[in-house]
Amino acid sequence: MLYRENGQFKTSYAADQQIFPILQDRVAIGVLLAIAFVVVPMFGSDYLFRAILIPFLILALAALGLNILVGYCGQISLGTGAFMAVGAYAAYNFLVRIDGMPLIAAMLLGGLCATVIGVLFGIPSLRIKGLYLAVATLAAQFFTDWAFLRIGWFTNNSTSGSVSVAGLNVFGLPIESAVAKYLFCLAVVCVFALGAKNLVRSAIGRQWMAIRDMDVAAAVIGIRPMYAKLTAFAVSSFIVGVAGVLWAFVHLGAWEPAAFSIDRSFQLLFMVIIGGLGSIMGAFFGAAFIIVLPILLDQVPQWFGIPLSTATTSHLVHMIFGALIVFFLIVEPHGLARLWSIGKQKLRLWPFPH
Amino acid sequence: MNPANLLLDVNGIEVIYNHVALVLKGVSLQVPEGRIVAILGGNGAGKTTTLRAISNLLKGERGEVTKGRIELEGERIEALSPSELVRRGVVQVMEGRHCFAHLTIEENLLAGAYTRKDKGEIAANLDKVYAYFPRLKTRRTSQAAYTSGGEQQMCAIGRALMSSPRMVLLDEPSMGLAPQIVEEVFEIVKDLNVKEKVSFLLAEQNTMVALRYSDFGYIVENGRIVMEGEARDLASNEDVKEFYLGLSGEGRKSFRDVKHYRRRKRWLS
Amino acid sequence: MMMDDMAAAAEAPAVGGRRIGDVILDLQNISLRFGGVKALTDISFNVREHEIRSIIGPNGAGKSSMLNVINGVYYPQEGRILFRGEERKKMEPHMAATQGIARTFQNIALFKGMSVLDNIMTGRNLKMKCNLLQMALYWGAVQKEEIAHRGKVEEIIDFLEIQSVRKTPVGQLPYGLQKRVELGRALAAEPSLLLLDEPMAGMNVEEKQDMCRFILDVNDQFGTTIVLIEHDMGVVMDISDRVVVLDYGKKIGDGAPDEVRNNEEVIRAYLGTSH
Amino acid sequence: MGFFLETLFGGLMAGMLYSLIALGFVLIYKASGVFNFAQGAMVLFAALAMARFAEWIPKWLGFDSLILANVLAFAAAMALMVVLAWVIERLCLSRLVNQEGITLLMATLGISYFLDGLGQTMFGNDIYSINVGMPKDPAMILESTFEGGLLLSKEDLVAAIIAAALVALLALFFQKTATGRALRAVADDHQAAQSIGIPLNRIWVIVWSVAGFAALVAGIIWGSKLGVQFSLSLVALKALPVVILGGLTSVPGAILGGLIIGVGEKLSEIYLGPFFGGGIEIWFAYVLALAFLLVRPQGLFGEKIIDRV
Amino acid sequence: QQANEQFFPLLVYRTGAYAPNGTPWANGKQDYVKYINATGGINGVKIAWEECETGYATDKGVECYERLKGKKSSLIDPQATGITFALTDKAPVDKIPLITLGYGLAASQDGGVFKWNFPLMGSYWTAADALIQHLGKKEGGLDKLKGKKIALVYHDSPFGKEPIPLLQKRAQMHGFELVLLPVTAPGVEQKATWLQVRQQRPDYTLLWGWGVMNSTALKEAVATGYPREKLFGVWWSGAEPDVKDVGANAKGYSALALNPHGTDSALIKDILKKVHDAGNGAGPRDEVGSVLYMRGLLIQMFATEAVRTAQAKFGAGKVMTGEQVRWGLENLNIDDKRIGELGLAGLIRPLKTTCTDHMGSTAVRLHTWDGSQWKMQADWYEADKAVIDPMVKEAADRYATEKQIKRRDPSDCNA
Ligand SMILES: Nc1ncnc2c1ncn2[C@@H]1O[C@H](COP(=O)(O)OP(=O)(O)OP(=O)(O)O)[C@@H](O)[C@H]1O
Ligand SMILES: Nc1ncnc2c1ncn2[C@@H]1O[C@H](COP(=O)(O)OP(=O)(O)OP(=O)(O)O)[C@@H](O)[C@H]1O
Ligand SMILES: [Mg+2]
Ligand SMILES: [Mg+2]
Repeated sequence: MLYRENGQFKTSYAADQQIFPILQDRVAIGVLLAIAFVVVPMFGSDYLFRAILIPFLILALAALGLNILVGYCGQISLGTGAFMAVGAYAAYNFLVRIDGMPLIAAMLLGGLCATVIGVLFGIPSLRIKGLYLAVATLAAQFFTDWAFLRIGWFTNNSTSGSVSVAGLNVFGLPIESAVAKYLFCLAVVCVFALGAKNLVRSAIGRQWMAIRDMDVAAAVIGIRPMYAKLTAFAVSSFIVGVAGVLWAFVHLGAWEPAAFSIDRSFQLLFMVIIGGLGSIMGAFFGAAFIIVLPILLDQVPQWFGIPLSTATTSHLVHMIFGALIVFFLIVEPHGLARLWSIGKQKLRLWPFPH
Repeated sequence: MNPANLLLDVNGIEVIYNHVALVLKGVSLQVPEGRIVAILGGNGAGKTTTLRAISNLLKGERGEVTKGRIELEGERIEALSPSELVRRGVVQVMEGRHCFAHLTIEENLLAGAYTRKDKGEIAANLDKVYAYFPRLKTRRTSQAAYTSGGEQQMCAIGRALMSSPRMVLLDEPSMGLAPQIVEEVFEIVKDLNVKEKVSFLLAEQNTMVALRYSDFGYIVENGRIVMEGEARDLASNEDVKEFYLGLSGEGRKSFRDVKHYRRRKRWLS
Repeated sequence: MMMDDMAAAAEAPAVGGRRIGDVILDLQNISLRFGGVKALTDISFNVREHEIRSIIGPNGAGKSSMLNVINGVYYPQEGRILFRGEERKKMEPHMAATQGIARTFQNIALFKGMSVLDNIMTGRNLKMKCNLLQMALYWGAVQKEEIAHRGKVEEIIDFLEIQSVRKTPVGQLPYGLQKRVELGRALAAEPSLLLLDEPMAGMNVEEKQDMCRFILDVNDQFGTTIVLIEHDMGVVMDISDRVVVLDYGKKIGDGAPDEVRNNEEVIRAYLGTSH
Repeated sequence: MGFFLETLFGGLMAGMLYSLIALGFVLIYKASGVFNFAQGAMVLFAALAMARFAEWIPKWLGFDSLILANVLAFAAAMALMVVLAWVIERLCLSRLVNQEGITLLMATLGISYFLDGLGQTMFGNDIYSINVGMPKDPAMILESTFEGGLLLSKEDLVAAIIAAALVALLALFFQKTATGRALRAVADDHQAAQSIGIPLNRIWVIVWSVAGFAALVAGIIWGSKLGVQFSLSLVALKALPVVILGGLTSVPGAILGGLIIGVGEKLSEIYLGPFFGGGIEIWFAYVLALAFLLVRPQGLFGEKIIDRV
Repeated sequence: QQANEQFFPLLVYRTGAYAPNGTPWANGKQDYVKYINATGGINGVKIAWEECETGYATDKGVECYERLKGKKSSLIDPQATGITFALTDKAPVDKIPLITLGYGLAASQDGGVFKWNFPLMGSYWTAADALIQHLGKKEGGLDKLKGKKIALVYHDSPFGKEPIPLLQKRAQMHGFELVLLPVTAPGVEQKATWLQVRQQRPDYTLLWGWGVMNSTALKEAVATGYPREKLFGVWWSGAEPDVKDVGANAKGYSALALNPHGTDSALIKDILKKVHDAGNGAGPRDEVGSVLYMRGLLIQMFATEAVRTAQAKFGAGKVMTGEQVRWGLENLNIDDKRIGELGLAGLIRPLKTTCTDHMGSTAVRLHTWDGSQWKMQADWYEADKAVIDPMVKEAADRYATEKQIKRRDPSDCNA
């Protein structure tokens, strides 16, 4: 089947404003969803779910949230881990302190708490810009790290400061098996990805991007910088907070503040950049690149039966991974999502070179 | 043209941006030593791209020359770095000014002299530029970002002159300049051309002035050269008159009265 | 100079069949300094409804700064600004937009990462009313709103003849088209006062003619008041109703094009001899 | 009072050490607009090279002199850093001319991963020591003025002096000279800098080499303090609030920022920490930096952020 | 890995910030497995193994666990507190026991709640208890601690915070003042902490660190002139990497020695002969016998002993499942005779686990750095059951309610 737009005339603006205006794309995404929801659960192994797909989905969700802030609104954040942690610990408290709290409600409330903290630490963005803003978000990062370790109330006075949850269920269905966890994450991610996509393609999304590209000009055409920036912080930290809940509840089960350390913040930022700033799809590409690639690289020597020591393998993985980051940036500085769309553009022209 | 004193020879170049957008579709042009050559054409014709291809600044725009040759005095220069080209005397004034925002006007100018090592020469050049653009002298200590658009344009031109070039690629030098400064800029061009034998290749929208001051002109449309000739001949060509000079049979038409429907350009059939 | 001004105001010419209305914007004794640099010194002039008011002057005269003062990017140290008769206190730039003032910029200030369509859509931002949650769901009202505004924007796109590049990221467009998109973005706000800072720089005659046509049409059809900065004297003289001339931050002339063209001081400071 | 002075002193010394690392960031940022995420990895790499060369060279050449070993190791490590700078420019930066800062930041992350792997492969991942004869014992001063005297870490003092000297040297080298101007031009606009003949590749090799030199000095000082091990690359994180507070483009800013953060951290931990349950110095540093930034968004000495239409 | 091989996953960290500590540990584990295989396996069952690099990161550890789980892992040593937390939930589901020798959750000693966790030989509570007892002994009786000031310089993480409740309890009991000084991970900057030590002048300081934090603490102690003789570390702060780089300056510093070290034992001699001389050593030869190497060795020794015990019940010469190994771990009985057979005569204390006690032994000694090597002290300490047991019980009960798990029925013990 040739990948062509020709002949697909859009007769209404509604048709043109669809998320996937091209028929082939719609088919492809449908097939992808069918595979993700039906085929993968049938054939996937425990390892695939627990070690690869679940973390991938959750971190992709977090990256998606971060992408709204960094990619769409242009506000650099190194506090993603903090907002995840706020989501996770808040949801934990709702769950243990309120009897019969449903998981989904706890999750959304966790997200809301993250929103509040996100907006709070977003306020300096009205004055501080660019890399300098990183300080505000780093303050959030280290402050929450510290608070969750030191303030016993947050951890329900657990002696070590590590907490855990058990017996998760949604509408009475237990979220225990790998498949159930995977499907739950997948569903949440799909819903949020759709919501995020909707936001970025409507007025607020354009406001964010306008602020990102040129804030003075945006103000001149009537966009309130404060509103745009703070909504970006709010929406972003909400999604990130929900991702934090999933990470803690569904993926780890038991966690300590270190699960949301600065390393996590950096990791997510890198996902967003390598995946493609300002692209919902980019969050998924980025998460795949940063999470899945090292795992695969790690196993390559084994597949080929190359006898390498653990340390050597690990060093090589580091080097190859680093080199690949640079390589992909050279090929396409705007990230994998852009690479993808250029690929599609070429496909559209194919077999003619231009 | 006499190939013996050919300074720059661009031969059938194609340029592709981002691996997908073919923008120049075989552009050839020549600049003989000591001449002023103009590239004219509408928005998006490919003038800037041509200049970038010559000065090797395409890479940063993710563009590349995929076909054709570019020669400076018979030597291929596609592989040379932009700075090497400046060292050989080819300097470009970029479209849209591109002053160093955080540097003062004077620092901008001095940065332009990076390739010159002779202190005396640099000082002399600086004086020359200030003499050309007295406005810059009054603003010499302001950061470039806080000067007016026209001042920045002067700064960009002055900065290029600081490297004592043999050949200048001027991209829309008149943009944003007040009319009498435009005249002055072209007087400067003429002056340098005559006195110091500097060659110019200029991309310009202000066709009237450009043709008045240049020796030879190329007209680019859609990534192709559609017409070329001595400046005088071009200026008297009917099409050029209508589309680039805004003159019709009975002289200049008022901007208030332009028709809503216009004749199609002959070469766009 | 005050005399000039009053004379010009008294005449209130009705050019080309359009009715020039009352004073919509009145600037009184504006002075603006940046540290030691005096960008504007005691400048007064007014703009009437429906007219095309040009500001000319040599480089660095303070023209762009004047526009920045009008729409609140700069706040003058001295002087009064009256918009529709009301004196304006210190204001944020986005408030000017809510009052119906739109503008284009000398150094193109488009949103580089966005497509042409999205750029122009941002211009309609103030007219969109849906809330965040509705947008996240993208149902009913939001979709209707988007489509309605899209319709308006497409009209502008048609008007400016940029249909073919609708989905292109503006960063990749050639300079001239970017200028056009910027005009489109300003128009999308359906402003009552439109400030244009050198909209025709970097265009050839043909394109300038197009641009003039756009400006005149906007002025005609929507009755938009326009303040125009331009260095092409042909354009200025042909299409403006009144012209202010600035030099080194001071006003040196004000009046109908012909008047200004023959003003000795203006000729000396700006036009040179040839015009 | 005596204890307060000691704390103050400790803070100043710690701050000086942060400055040393911050310096590397500032140099590269100033000269190319790149926030070099790999600075920490470079510190580790340089320190590893130094430690291992000091161990290997005497073995290879068969001599037994600590001083000579250190001198040769320093030379070899520096040479390695220059080669590294060259390779980075060739394979990475030169292909990313005119790209946005964030892309370049990401590229430096790639470099950082690569260096981590390479360093550990080449030099091993155990703890190594650098012995450049730093005095370890504390000194007591002003014993007559204060009861118990004032404790002064000689090691810190030496480190602080070296750091200060290095900073002064670099400030001198980069300020006002033609190269300095060219660097700032490059940071503003890669393409325009190229268009007027500034050779990006040379500039970048120079800057990365100098940053490599700063990394080497920082690596030696921190390495002789902490032992050369992977954790050295983590000290880069400590320099983050310092660079931002001082202003990303300012060499003196790195120093002042370091001192403020160092002192602020120590004083807060000691005098405020007990009320919060301790461990506050890490976030306090950021809150401190944030407070300064709210007043000066471009950092103490950073170049004013230009937003003009 | 063949059908008739017992599979041991080896989670290790040989790179990154904790590599200097992780490497000898990992080598010890590996060497012991190789040694067992070289001596004919466990009743003829060879051990298959695979290493997986965690870099001390929890998510990487979980990934490793999931990856190796599929290969029929029968027991796992997560080698990091964070990973242990994450795996504690997964182990019961996957039926894979966790050995957390000397680390992990203190409460997991209670086998009634933590059916799958085995903090053999000691937890942070027993460690802290032993240290306090040692200090009491130095002072000439625990009651002499009254009015003394003891500081805890700890890694600000669950690992570092675990001993606090016990120390608080002891402080209450004996009337000493406890000063808590957290150090932010990774612990490369401790100036403020040690200035506080200098200000407060505690009589003793306990060090609860890991990795670079330990050597930095020692260096700062030197720089602030705090006597090393008054500084006592947990067993994660008392290995060669912690003092190596401080050298003679650390002389006098003591730390708990969870395990013996040195190359004198029969076991080590045998390993050197059968593994290293055969060219199979995992690491350099001179690392054999170092503190953390020995700890890895012991962990693997208990693992094989558990399999052996299980085989005694479920069939010698068979591959044991996770559940069977769990039973073995719960019924370990390493008496002096067995210790002799294992080649460690006189070097470790007997260890006997039960259904309710998953620790088996809390005996521990201290060793002191003499400037060039660790010197073992003579006295053994055992945690005071009267202090520890109620705490364990309470914590375990709390965990059980939180997790909605019921205490194991005594009948479950015999299964
Ligand atoms: N960086 C880029 N990426 C993709 N396409 C580009 C890029 N730069 C220019 N183009 C495309 O190349 C074509 C030629 O552009 P160019 O800038 O050379 O025109 P120009 O003749 O200089 O126009 P103008 O007079 O408006 O400056 C245009 O269609 C433009 O869209
Ligand atoms: N933000 C600012 N800070 C300092 N000086 C400024 C600032 N903005 C403008 N100026 C100065 O004020 C003067 C007027 O600038 P303005 O941009 O208004 O000129 P202009 O008339 O638009 O000129 P041009 O035709 O060249 O665009 C100039 O000398 C400029 O350098
Ligand atoms: Mg152009
Ligand atoms: Mg202007």
